[in-house]
Amino acid sequence: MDLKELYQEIILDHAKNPRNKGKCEGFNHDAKAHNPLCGDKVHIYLKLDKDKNISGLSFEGEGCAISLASASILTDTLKGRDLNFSKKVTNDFLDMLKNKTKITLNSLSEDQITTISSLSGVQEFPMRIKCATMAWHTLLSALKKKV
Amino acid sequence: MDLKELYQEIILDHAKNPRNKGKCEGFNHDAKAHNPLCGDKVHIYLKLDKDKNISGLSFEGEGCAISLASASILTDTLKGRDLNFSKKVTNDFLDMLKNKTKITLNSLSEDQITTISSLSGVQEFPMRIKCATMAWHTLLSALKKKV
Amino acid sequence: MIDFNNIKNKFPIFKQKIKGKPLIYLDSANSAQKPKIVIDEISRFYETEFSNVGRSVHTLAVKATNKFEETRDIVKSYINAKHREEIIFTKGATDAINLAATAFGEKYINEGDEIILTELEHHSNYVPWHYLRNKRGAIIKFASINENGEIDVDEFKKIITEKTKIIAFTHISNVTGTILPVKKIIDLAKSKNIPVLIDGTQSAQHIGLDVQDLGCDFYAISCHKMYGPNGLGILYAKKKWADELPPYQGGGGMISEVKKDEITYADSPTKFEAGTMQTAEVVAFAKSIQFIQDLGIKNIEEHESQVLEYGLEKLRKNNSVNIIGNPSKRASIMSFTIKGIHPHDIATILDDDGVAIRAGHHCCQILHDKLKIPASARASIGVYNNKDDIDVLCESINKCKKVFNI
Amino acid sequence: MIDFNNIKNKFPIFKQKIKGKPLIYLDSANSAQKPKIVIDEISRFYETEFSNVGRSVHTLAVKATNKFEETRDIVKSYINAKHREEIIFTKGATDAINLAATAFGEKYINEGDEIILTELEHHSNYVPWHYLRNKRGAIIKFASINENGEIDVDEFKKIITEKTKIIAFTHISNVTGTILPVKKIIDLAKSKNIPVLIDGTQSAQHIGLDVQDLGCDFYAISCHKMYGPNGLGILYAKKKWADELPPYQGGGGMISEVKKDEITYADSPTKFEAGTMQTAEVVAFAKSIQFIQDLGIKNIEEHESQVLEYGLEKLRKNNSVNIIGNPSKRASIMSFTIKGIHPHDIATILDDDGVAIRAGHHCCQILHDKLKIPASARASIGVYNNKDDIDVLCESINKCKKVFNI
Ligand SMILES: Cc1ncc(COP(=O)(O)O)c(C=O)c1O
Ligand SMILES: Cc1ncc(COP(=O)(O)O)c(C=O)c1O
Repeated sequence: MDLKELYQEIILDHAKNPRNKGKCEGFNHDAKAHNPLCGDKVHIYLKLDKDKNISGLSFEGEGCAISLASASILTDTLKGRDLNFSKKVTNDFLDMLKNKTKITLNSLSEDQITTISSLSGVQEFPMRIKCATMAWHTLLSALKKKV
Repeated sequence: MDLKELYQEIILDHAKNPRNKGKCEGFNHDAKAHNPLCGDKVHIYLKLDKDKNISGLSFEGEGCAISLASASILTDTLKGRDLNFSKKVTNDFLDMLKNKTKITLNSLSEDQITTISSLSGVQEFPMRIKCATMAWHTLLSALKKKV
Repeated sequence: MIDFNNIKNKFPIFKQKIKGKPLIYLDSANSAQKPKIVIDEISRFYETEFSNVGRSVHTLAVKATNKFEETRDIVKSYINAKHREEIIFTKGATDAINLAATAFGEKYINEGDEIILTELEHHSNYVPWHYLRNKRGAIIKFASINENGEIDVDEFKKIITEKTKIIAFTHISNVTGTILPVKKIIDLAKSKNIPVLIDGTQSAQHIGLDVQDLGCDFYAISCHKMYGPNGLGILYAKKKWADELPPYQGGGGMISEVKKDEITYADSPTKFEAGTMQTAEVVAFAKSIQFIQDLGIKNIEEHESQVLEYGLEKLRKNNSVNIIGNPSKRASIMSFTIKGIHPHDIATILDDDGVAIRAGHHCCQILHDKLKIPASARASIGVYNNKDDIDVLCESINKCKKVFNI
Repeated sequence: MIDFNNIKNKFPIFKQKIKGKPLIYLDSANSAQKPKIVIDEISRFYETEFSNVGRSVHTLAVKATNKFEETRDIVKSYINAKHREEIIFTKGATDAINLAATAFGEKYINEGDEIILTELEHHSNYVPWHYLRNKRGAIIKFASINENGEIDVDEFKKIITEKTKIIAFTHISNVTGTILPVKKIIDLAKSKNIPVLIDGTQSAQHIGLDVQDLGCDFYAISCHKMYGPNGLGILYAKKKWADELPPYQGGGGMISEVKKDEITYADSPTKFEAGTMQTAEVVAFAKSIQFIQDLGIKNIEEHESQVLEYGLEKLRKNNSVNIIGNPSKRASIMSFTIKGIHPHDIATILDDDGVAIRAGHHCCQILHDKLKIPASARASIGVYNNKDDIDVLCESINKCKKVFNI
């Protein structure tokens, strides 16, 4: 397994210039998580509209490139999408890392699929899987947790 | 090492018919000990006269053949002897089991030396040394402990 | 059918001669011998995969952590626990019971609360509760044995009250071999909402285990008696308790966040596994379970019962021998006394024939007090024992009588 | 002169290739690799001498017990303790500190009493004291580090009061490698009659020890960091404390007499060693000490210092690398950060070159908070490391920068 698969350009780009950092305006759900072993932290903020649309989605956090990129990609991919679809993508993402499946959702653009899939390199680095999945698990918690 | 050296006739005789069992009349010193691993117990009673003579010496206790025989032989050997001599015999006895030395005190009869030395077989059974020495250690404690 | 006659070959220790004679090891209730696959796994692990677990991200750490956590899954399946978080690795059964008693006691035992034990308990399942009696003003009650060394479920009925906070008892007695009516006692306790801790130290290696079927709240296991490495035990704690109980030892790995004024803790099992663990031992323990599974625990049970029955029958025929307890359900253990010969002397004389048994009160002083004997001799049967071993034992017992002219 | 270049041959793990490359193990502060003589001793013991210790009287039990107690004597000599009863075997340093803190706290810590720690402490030397804060209303004070990561004895002077009941601190920091002015701190504490516990987890394998000369009251050691088996630690407790402290865990072996209403305990060390011990580990640990003594602890100290100095110098030359702490006295540990690359990523990239380091807060969150960094990368040096290893480390650090386009 090559390091280059893990630290792809897309990932480094998201890690260095994370999208959607900060608290999104008018957020009404949030959740945070933290990995005591490495000190990674993430806090997800989201605005769920009445029509079950995630109109706002952002994060705060610190951590390794994988965890930052993962949070950034998550917000970038799901902002503006509806609740059920977002849950489906999240589960598919977690599945990708757990069972090495591929992400193939029709309603994601090819670009978006490439971006999310860039994190599949983590499959081969078992100690890093938590870094990649933390933001996504936290999103699921946030969806259950109204402010 | 032969079992017969350990369980010599003299020892079995003392174990089955222990001498000086019970509380000796007018005892003014005593001490007890117990081995939590095997449950052996011994309680030494002694009467120390003003002239430093051990005029009374007896024991109560329960335990294996070695520990009973040892207590019985102790009382039989030292009853009526003076304090310093008794301490010397005790130390020689403990030395015999620890350093495999021989008991050769002039003022013990040949018979007495044979009797005490019958316990030297225990040297070869390290887990049983405590059984043989407990009464003697307890005697030393008793000498320090007035009733 | 498994051939139990060749099993000694799997245990290197039996290549030893003791005083020139074959080793007849009848002290497995104390600690079992280890099969070659377990010993070799310890070496293999240290030689090729060793690293501390759960902390670093390098290759060895990943291998070690995976192997370590794999054993947790194997244990979970083996005892049929529902969640892997219910499996806590400890230093031994003693450590497991101390953990459970201390953590449970801290949260749930207050002055005047009652703890029920039995007269059969090993000191490991009494002293930790005694601490709660001293520190928290709890009361300890002992369910009594009958003349056969059994404990009827009615004994528990008699002493359970509104104040009973926990019942802790041994699955199999390490002196009489009595198999307790575990399920009935648990059902009774459940009907009154009282949690149950089972000391499974003498059972896990002899009979099949299913903690969900039993329904117990805690189950303590001693790995070194399951043909596994020493220095390792397991506490099964039902998820509810694993979640609710406060941590026990404090240290690295068991925390969530540490500040100068406050500390929060990780979830189970991490919460209960402070400090560097016995990595090699845990990894090798997977092989102990494999060893047991390859033989089949049912086959082991049957084999050991046959050897036990054979032994009991032979001993009963010996008039000088008094067998301790006569329970209708018994596993693997025969304790006895011989009139006129102290157990300590028996053990020494047997050892001269290569027969290893234990003499003493076997950490059950309360039971020995009740039986009015200071000590007993115990022959305990493991998977490697057979009827020939029993024959040597019985011959050697006759020799004791000769040495003592009885 | 000892040839440290051939030492890797004594450790089977170095036959491993990691991702096709030689293993460069720089994670010894986490857990050290084991020399062949230690691994082989575990097997040898299980194969030829194994039995539970201190309980039975048969031949194997005698052999095992003697070997076990021999190791106690060897440890006693090695650290120059005065009495063998001062050497208590535990599951690890964490267990050792928990034992000391719990037993000491129970008897001597009351509401409002003060415990002094330092900002350098590992969670294992903080959480057990935090328990006393919670349970007994004690107060914890932290001696502060200066900008070099050192702690001056004056820091202790500032915070000692009439209420100070114990001072507990690490001999060598597991993050900065700082060697604390142990003797000065102990002298200060002694002048005020305050007992001292030293967390010697990072020191025993690097520098010579003499507990009588130090004059400490407690000293905790982690055997697995001394090239010994995992699951084993040692608490040195000065005789006065070994005698006075109440027992910690309750169970078999540690009692004197057990009745239904009362229990009395054995003397130290038995009092503190409840349940079946890690027999094989203790026996094999004698070989770890032999391994260290054959090399000579002075030679080890010198060799490791040279490798450390070489490493520090090389890292200092690398502008992107920030070394944590700059203590004038340092042993075996270099923690660092690289601007723009998280330690976790560093560890993963280094691993690709076979270089095993640790990333995280190393169980020192308080220190990392103080330094305002969430984590660091740590390379720690063992007896088997050499300057070539440092060269590979430094090349690999440069590769990190390449991967991250820095
Ligand atoms: C019934 C019983 N409980 C508890 C224990 C303690 O187990 P361990 O020594 O593994 O801590 C033992 C074994 O000595 C035992 O037989
Ligand atoms: C300074 C320090 N103290 C305590 C510990 C805990 O030691 P152990 O994991 O052996 O319990 C460690 C190691 O992790 C350490 O580095």
